[in-house]
Amino acid sequence: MDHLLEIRNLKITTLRGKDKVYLLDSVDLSIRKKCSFGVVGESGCGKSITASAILGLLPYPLRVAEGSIRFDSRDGEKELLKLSRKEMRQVRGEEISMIFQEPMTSLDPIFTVEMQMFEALSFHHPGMGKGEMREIALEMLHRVNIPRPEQTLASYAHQLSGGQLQRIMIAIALINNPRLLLADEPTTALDVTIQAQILHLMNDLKEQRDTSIIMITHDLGVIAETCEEVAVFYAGQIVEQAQVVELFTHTAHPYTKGLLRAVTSLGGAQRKLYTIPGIVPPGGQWSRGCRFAERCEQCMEKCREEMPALREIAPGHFCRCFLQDREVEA
Amino acid sequence: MKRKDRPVAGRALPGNESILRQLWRDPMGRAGMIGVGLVILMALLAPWIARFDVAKMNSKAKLAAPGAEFWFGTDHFGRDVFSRIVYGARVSLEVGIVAVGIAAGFGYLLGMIAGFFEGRTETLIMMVMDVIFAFPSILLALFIVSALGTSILNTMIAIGIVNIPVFTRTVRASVKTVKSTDYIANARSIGLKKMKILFRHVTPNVLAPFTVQATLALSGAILTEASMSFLGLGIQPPNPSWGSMLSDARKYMERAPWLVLFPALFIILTILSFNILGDSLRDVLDPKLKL
Amino acid sequence: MRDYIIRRLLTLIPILIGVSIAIFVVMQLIPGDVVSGILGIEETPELRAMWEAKLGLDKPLIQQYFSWIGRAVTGDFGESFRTGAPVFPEIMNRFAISAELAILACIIAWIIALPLGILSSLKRNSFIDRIVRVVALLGVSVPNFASATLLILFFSKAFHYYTPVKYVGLFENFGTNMEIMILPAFILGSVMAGSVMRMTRSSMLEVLRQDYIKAVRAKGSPERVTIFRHAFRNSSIPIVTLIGMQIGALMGGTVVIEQIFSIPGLGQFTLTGISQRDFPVVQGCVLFIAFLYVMVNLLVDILYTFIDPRISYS
Amino acid sequence: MTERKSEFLLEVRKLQVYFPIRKGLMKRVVGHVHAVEDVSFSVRPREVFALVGESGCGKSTTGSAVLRLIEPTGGQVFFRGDELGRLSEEEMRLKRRDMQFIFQNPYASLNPRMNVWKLLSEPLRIHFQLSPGELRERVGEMLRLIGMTEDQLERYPHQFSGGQKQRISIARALITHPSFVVADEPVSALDVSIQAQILNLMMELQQEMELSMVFISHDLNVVRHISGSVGVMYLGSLMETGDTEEVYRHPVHPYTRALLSAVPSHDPLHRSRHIVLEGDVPNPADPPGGCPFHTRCSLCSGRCREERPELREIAPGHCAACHHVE
Repeated sequence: MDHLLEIRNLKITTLRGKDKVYLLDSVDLSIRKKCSFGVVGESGCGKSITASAILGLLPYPLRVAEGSIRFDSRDGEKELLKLSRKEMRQVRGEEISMIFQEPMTSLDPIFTVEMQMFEALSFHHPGMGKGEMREIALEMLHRVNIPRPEQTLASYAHQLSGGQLQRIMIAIALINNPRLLLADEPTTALDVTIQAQILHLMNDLKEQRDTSIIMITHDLGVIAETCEEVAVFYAGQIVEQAQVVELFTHTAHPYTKGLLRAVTSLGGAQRKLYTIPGIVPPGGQWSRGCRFAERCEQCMEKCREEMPALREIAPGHFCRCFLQDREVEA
Repeated sequence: MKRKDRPVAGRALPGNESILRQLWRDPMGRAGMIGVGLVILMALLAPWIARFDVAKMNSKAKLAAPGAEFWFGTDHFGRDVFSRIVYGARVSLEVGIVAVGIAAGFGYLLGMIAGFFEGRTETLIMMVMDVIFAFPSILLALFIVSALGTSILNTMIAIGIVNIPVFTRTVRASVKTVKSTDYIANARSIGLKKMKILFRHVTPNVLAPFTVQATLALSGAILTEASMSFLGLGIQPPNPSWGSMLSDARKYMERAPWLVLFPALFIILTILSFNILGDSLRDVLDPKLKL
Repeated sequence: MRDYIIRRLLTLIPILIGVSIAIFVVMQLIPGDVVSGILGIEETPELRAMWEAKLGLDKPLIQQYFSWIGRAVTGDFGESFRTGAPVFPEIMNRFAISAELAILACIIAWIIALPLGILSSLKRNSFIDRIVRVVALLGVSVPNFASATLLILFFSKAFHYYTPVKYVGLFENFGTNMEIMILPAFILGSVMAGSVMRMTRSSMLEVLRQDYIKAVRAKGSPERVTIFRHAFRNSSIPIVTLIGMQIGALMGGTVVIEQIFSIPGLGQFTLTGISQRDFPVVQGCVLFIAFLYVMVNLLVDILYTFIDPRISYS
Repeated sequence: MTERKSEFLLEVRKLQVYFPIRKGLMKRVVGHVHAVEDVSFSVRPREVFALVGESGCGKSTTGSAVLRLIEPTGGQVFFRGDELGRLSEEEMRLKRRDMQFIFQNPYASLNPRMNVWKLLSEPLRIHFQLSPGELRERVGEMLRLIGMTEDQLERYPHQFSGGQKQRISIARALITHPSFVVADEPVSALDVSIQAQILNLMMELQQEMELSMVFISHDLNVVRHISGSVGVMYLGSLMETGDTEEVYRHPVHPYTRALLSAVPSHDPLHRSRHIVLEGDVPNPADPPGGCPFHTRCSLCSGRCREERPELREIAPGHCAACHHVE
């Protein structure tokens, strides 16, 4: 396998009343080894459920309706969607780990940090002794810059701050040296100065290890700071994908342009902020044409009728927009 | 986009869409409404439905089996069981409604006061509630009835008193929740007077859990009345009560099992209907509490 | 922790005083007169005065209250007007019987309710879930005296089986005692099981939505560990609260079942006291039951601290 | 009371808000959370003053205390020369016509059982005696200002999106034509693309209605865009105040510098060089002695641990509370 992870034609549905509603529609993603890959989009665009689907952790009533997720594990290639429960458990936490948006609620409140770190080890190394586990746990806490590891091990979640908890979550996620880390908005709930600490830490750890990262966020700034490659999600689809520098310098899709203009106009010279008009259409209420058509300033007749395909407009740069097709053809 | 007119988020709240219609849409809610509706109809139309005088004894037809004349058979005095069941529904509902009325009225008032004014008043009210709460409800009701004397009114009062604390607690808890919401702070920030905040903003938002509580308390009150009558300390003969009918029937169980079956069936179905209705009502009014 | 227990015990005092005053006041309202009840047609003014003095009824109410409460705190609840026997030892005997019934009922309720509640939360909206919900609804809706009467009818019609009428103690004959107790315990247990099942289901559903459950699964946790070690323990606080209230209600609240099955428990004792206007018995029983109820609540609050480290009453 | 003439509409002097911590057998007060500690600032007519800081720094409490939605423990607030702390509850209630509050979370701050008409007409009914016609007119005018139509009057809050709800709650605050508003994180509960729409609306309305505003936010970009002057808060205290552009271009306080450098840049070619602060914010129930920031400050010296720095003017209109700033 060339890639660490290959998602093909992934579709996720939910139930609204008795109707099946698509939340994610034919997503393809390929993650290279030792890469940090950003996924950016607004709430409800399908970025977080993609991560949950990779680990088989979609909450009820969400389901994978179609597609494949292939993963290059240590013992050969695996189709994650076809694994048995037991096989999936062996992948979780051992080869693919995840950290979450709310560190305050991601640790079980009634157990100590020590117990929860030991758990992560013992699920995958049943024979490991207490002494060895403790040594590894302390080492990991040290790596994530927890000031007093010994004391922290004996603490409960409510005794620690958000920043510390997110460090601990990272320590737990990396404790088995996974090949892939899914980071679902890991800094959204944190203050800026703490966000800076965590992003700094993640960049450091990435340098030291072979772990690939999928960074899911709504913040283009976080992408710019941490990622090499990025995919922009809108209404359950990828609308643009490229190397980070390429995306920021040769932005192609009107939605991505809008997002960038909205953030860069903040604090800029002009008084009036740039806004993308309208709101994100919720899942299942998509028109058959381009899903961004309603809000697009350059919307054409064709855009309302027909769905544009995701095409390569420059080497490694993909975009789902008819305007780009025209430029390529011309 | 045919869904465009649907609400963006959350369920419709009362005030803009009929609660009854929402209940009807839910199969469970529909079952509860039908059940409760039938019991109410039976109680209201008792004089027309009942075929015999409930107290009229008939020495020729003691312990008659169910048949064309006596649909549900007769008891050991020869009284028509069907007629007694029909009038029993009336007694059950009367006791239930008045008792819950007493409990809800006092509970609402006390809960509002305790929740809104806090401090010593609250401590005192809640202490009294704790005292009432410290007795098992059936025992307390029996105790009160034995002090006041057995009669329908005293049964109602006893069951009412027993149920006050539940309402006080529910109302107080929701007043406190509502009070800490941003929209109450908002009402204060636009300069609304305290009393107006209480009536205009707090009351409507407390009503939902209150209504749910009332429905569930109604089934509880009917149950308590039946239990008390079963023990002989509730509704006194010759008034028909499902509880005392069941209790009397035990002596003739072997010969006349219908005497046990029909009252038991009606008690169970009535309480079941109210519980189902209460559950569905909670789902509609207060989706957060959904089981 | 110790401070907390002391504080809670102190707050029990006003509640128990309130309870005792409430009992005393209600007792005064009871119509009918014990003395004429005892003497019947042989009543003469002299005899009456003698009995009133003997029972302490000639003193002012306040004094009657204080002499009663003063002795009650030392465990002396006076003597029964009817039998003349001291009330307190009899309460303890009866309590032992009621407690056995309550414990059996709890065990039956938990064996039914907890596994089914957990199962139904995990298989949400499945066929099993629907069945469990209907069963739970029936459990909370069928009055215990109705199910008791129906079951007795069923056993007699189908098997010609009747439960023993005369009560036999646990240590006299274990087999017969169990034969007497198991049906009433099952009936009490099934009513409790209904609400425990509902609570378990809703509480589990709430916890299963939490981030930390997803995080535990993301670590590769086996389902067994996720469900029992993490989800169930976290959802147990409301369940423990409910169970505590149920146990409190079982103390004396079993009166109907005790009556039907002729079990000489605390509830039956109270009921007989009420119908015979036996003041000391009723006062004693009701005060004792209220005391038990408050103690159970205290135990539940203390139990919280062992379940959840966030709750510390320091 | 003699009317004091002042160039400021609002003056806050040494505002303090402490929350008692109760513990033990008799619920004794064993300490206080120092939520707001000696905060002073002033707002000119038609000026937007921003309070910025991280969560728990006391910026929202300050906003609520200014309007006496939380009673301050100490200090004074002057509005048009009147000391608000001396007003009776009733006088304060009437004052609210002129000073309003916009809440952070439009999902929670609108009564779910009131429709738009009731929500918008309620403030008018409280403070004015208007005929039904006038009432309709004022509500209609406000609806147009926030870009909504009259056919939406009968709808309830849950039938609107987050952005629309925030428009309604802004309208509710501004319908009495106040001259002063506290806006507490008015856009942080909203999606990024909606935030800009609401900010534009607020800026338009601020200009049109000649509003003075205290704008509370944790988002440094938003604050830079909307405010004319700014106060940076940390652990209940103001660290630095001044003209917004001046503070952003030349931050002098070490905390302000760290805070500004922590904002991710939107240019992958120029990833920002963060000043990464060590550790966490201290517990406000047990604040460190001396300078509140000394536990995390790289410049910390002996004096910082001993003596609490006052907010001093270091350039015209630019103040900082730091011993190391000249």
